[in-house]
Amino acid sequence: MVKTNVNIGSLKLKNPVMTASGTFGYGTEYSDFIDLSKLGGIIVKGTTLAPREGNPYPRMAETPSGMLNAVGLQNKGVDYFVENIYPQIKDLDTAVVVNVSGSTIEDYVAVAEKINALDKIPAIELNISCPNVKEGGMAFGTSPRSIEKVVKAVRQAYNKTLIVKLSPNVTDITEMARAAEAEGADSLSLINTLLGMAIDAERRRPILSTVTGGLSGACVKPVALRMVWQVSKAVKLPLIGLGGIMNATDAIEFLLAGATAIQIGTANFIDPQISVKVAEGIEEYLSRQGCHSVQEIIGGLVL
Amino acid sequence: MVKTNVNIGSLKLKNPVMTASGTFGYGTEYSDFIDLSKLGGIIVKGTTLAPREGNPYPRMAETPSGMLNAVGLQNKGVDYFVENIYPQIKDLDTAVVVNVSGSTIEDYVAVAEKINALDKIPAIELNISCPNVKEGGMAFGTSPRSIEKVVKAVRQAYNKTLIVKLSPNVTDITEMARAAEAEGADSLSLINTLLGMAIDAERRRPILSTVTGGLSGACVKPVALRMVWQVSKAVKLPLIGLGGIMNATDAIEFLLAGATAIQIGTANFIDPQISVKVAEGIEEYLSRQGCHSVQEIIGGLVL
Amino acid sequence: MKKSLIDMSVTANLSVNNRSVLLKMTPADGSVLPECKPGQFVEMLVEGEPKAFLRRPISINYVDVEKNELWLLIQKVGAGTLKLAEVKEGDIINIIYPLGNGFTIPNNKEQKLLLVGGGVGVAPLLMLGTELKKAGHTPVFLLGARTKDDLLLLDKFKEISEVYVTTEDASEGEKGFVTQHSVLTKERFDFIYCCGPGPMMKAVAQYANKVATECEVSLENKMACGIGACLCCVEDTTNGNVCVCKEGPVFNIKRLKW
Amino acid sequence: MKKSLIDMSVTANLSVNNRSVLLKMTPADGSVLPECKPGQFVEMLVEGEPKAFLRRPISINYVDVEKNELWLLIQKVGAGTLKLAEVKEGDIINIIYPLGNGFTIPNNKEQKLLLVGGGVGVAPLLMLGTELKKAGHTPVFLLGARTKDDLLLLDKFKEISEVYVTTEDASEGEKGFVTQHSVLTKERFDFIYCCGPGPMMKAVAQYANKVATECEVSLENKMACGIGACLCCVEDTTNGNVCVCKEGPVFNIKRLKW
Repeated sequence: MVKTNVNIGSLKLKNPVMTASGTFGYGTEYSDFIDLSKLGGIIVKGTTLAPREGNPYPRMAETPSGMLNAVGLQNKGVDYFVENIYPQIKDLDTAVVVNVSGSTIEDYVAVAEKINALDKIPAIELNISCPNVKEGGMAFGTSPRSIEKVVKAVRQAYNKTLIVKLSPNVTDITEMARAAEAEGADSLSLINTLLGMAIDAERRRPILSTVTGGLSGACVKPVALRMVWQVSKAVKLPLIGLGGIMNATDAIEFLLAGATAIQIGTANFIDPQISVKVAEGIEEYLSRQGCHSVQEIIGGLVL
Repeated sequence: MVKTNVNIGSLKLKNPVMTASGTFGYGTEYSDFIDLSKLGGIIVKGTTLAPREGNPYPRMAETPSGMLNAVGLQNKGVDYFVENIYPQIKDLDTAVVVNVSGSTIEDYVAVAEKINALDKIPAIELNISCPNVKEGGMAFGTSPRSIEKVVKAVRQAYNKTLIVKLSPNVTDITEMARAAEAEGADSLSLINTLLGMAIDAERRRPILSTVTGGLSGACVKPVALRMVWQVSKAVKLPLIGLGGIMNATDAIEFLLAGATAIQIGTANFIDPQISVKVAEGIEEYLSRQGCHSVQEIIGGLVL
Repeated sequence: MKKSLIDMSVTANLSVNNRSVLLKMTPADGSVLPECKPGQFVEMLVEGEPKAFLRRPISINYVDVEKNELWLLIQKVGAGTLKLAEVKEGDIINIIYPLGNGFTIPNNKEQKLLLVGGGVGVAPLLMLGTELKKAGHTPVFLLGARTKDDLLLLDKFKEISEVYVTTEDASEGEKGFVTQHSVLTKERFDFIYCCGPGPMMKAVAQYANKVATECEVSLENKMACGIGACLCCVEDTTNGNVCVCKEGPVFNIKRLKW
Repeated sequence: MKKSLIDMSVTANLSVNNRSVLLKMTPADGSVLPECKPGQFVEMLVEGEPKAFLRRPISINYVDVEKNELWLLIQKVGAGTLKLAEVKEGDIINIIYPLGNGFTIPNNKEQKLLLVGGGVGVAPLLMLGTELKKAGHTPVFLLGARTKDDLLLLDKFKEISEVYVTTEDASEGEKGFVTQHSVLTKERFDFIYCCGPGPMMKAVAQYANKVATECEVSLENKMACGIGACLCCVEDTTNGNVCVCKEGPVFNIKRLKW
């Protein structure tokens, strides 16, 4: 019997597989396909202080081994979440983490405070890396100074596990990681989407209403793996790796590179059962390799 | 009859299709497959002051819709180029551009001076963005200050068309573009490879000898297109777009986004005739769309 | 209605015209097809096509309950559908279904119902017409296409009920667009269902609004997940942006901002 | 030798064992195959397999000049070769060939030549043995595999000349690795050719060095372009890093730093 449980700060996961914010709704969208209790955790949709309509259609473009999205944090706001969504998901037998998004530090703090009051939410993921909103989001995540400010403010308002989600659209991601670590983040998740663009050559127009959008899917895995590896050498925090994980082998690569847990994002759209399949696949790998615990492969890359 | 010629500063190309440095040898490797005179230009292999052995094997990993390489500027040095390669390629009926690489400003300048003396080389591409060498390369290309220094120095030593090749591994590529423009670059080519990594999960080892390498191929196109579009709005210089161009439609997307010419890189490995097919495909598109000249679509994205 | 991820075994791939095929398939595990409503769709996995990263949403054309067969009408519009149209009898295709809401079946059997389809948009109308007839209605079809050859499954529609036709080149039925067909000036309908290209649906919605007829249209916004998770396929409605895959694809035009 | 990019029409796909097939193909345009040397290879385009972005380098197994057929022995080791092994008679495969240098054919017909192959590495030795015999030599084969079932094309090798065999499980020939075969202690060879897994080739090279025999090995470094442009497949030789695709794949072991 292989031990698959991992800890992200004080957040305990039964296995390293989580689902990425914005790709898994509130979990309930997937309950027809999988037993949610087989997941380490679920990161629910990006939640902001006020409701948001998001960006206009079209919001999606298919790209080689990936896709661009420009959803722009469409959500009904934190109060709606607390009143209407939380009661539906609070008793799920898996760690339910809320992705907290915003445009100002005050927004982030206000949302974090409201989520802090929810007993069954053991952690938040601070989204300072959304490329699809005009204000805030990625702007916060591309400078160490602004990361310090927002993490410091949210840290004061939130006393459970604080995960900071990093943007890959930076020159040196280790600088950003260190800034978040210095201000008290418990964990870092990386990477958010790469900023990209798609054009319809025949119509001579951008495909997305916002012109640019966030690139995800198998295509970004090499960049994501590299950043996880770099950050794992730069900070002591447990990392949650994501970016192009399509199967168990991909997930194991992230664990070897230094991630303590991983998130499945875009792959959920192609196979709604993939998250559970990845959890099973990791266990099979560990058995095959004679490991007694997933801990043995975390950061286990042999140079 | 559609006009396909474009100018990059004083460099005249018969059509916008060039081949990217490091993917096309010295052109002669492809002469069995295509008529090189049908190309706008060829950017030959990265050339350094002293000969370089490059990185150890393995240097390549296949990734979803792309590949990582870690060649590390293997070349026989500029003197060998001048004496042995130049005589073989100087009379090719296409623009032959030399990619100039280095570890120090003095190196770049020394190579640029030697190439400046070659009558039949109308331009150089300054490679300040190679991710695969320990010193120099990408380090120069990720800070506006160092870009200014190296471009300024080379500009003084080189009086023909100076193209600066930008790294995508930066937070804000427009800053880098403006720095190169300010110091007298005639053109910018973008993007070089994205820094990535690949792992062999079964062996728990990195696939590349250098652990990280440069990602290229179809997978990077959305990022490359976005950067070309951003830079086209930030500077007045003619741009040369590259990154994941696999066919004529891809090339046209770069032209629409604001590139005056494009480079075919990794696609040469899959189809050694692709560069000429892309040139033909652009012409077909222009005819079909009722254009008289390729100029009509450069930067022609309709927002 | 529980959604399933299931392997289907292709029982037939019938050429409809040179750009379309009709695929028939049955659950590979021998299970009985779930209840599907007309207007619902499936998300088909495309294997072996590097250009198709995501699934392809395809309308349910018909459910043959007796043979336990699902019919999907595939028009070859890109690399993904081209690949799907190549499958052979016995091949396995993975699908997610049934997705979306489906068309409304009215209670009042006296209502005059018009089913308007254009191009491959006729697909869901075959099942809708069949179900309406089964429910005691007398649906009438109005189908439009560029040419006679582009009128898909015309014979099957004629088996169900009366069919009016327009073609742009007059090669079949009246010349012009569906909204120009004379039946619209001669008769008044109580409910119009429409599926087809965007401009056609907008023209039909405009007509329906003008004559104050109830009207449902089936939208084809580009989507990724098909189950309301990614929020990519949104339509701007009177309730704001809603997922076409979940709250649609069928919308009463009163909800749309057309 | 001019390299070509050409569409080949598959004339046969023969199962060799459950992990390998022998593909026979001829130029789709009816042109005559170019002269190919034993040890050269082709770069095969893999279509319809999202996991294979690059071409796959495959040794030339044999050229049937009479039938104008190229033979390629494909072992299914990954997504790309798995897909290639699925092709059917009449399918078109795009290849680039002939690539690389090839083995040396000695002038002295008195020399005793040993051709050592392991696993799918036996592929180029079929053509090499045939050509050596044609040139008046008497090549001897020493072929190793894990089990009898992994000995590929054994009958064809026996048609050419004497064949010594080792298997790790003793299911055919002597038990053990090729370098443990008794023929090596009984006989001395003047030239050894070797193609197989890395460790095997290194062991053979070590043996050749020990007994001071000329030895050529065919390397299988991972490559992208196959034509000396990308510089990915380099081997560290006495002349520094050189492209296996261009200066190899066949190297005299004196050039290698093994």
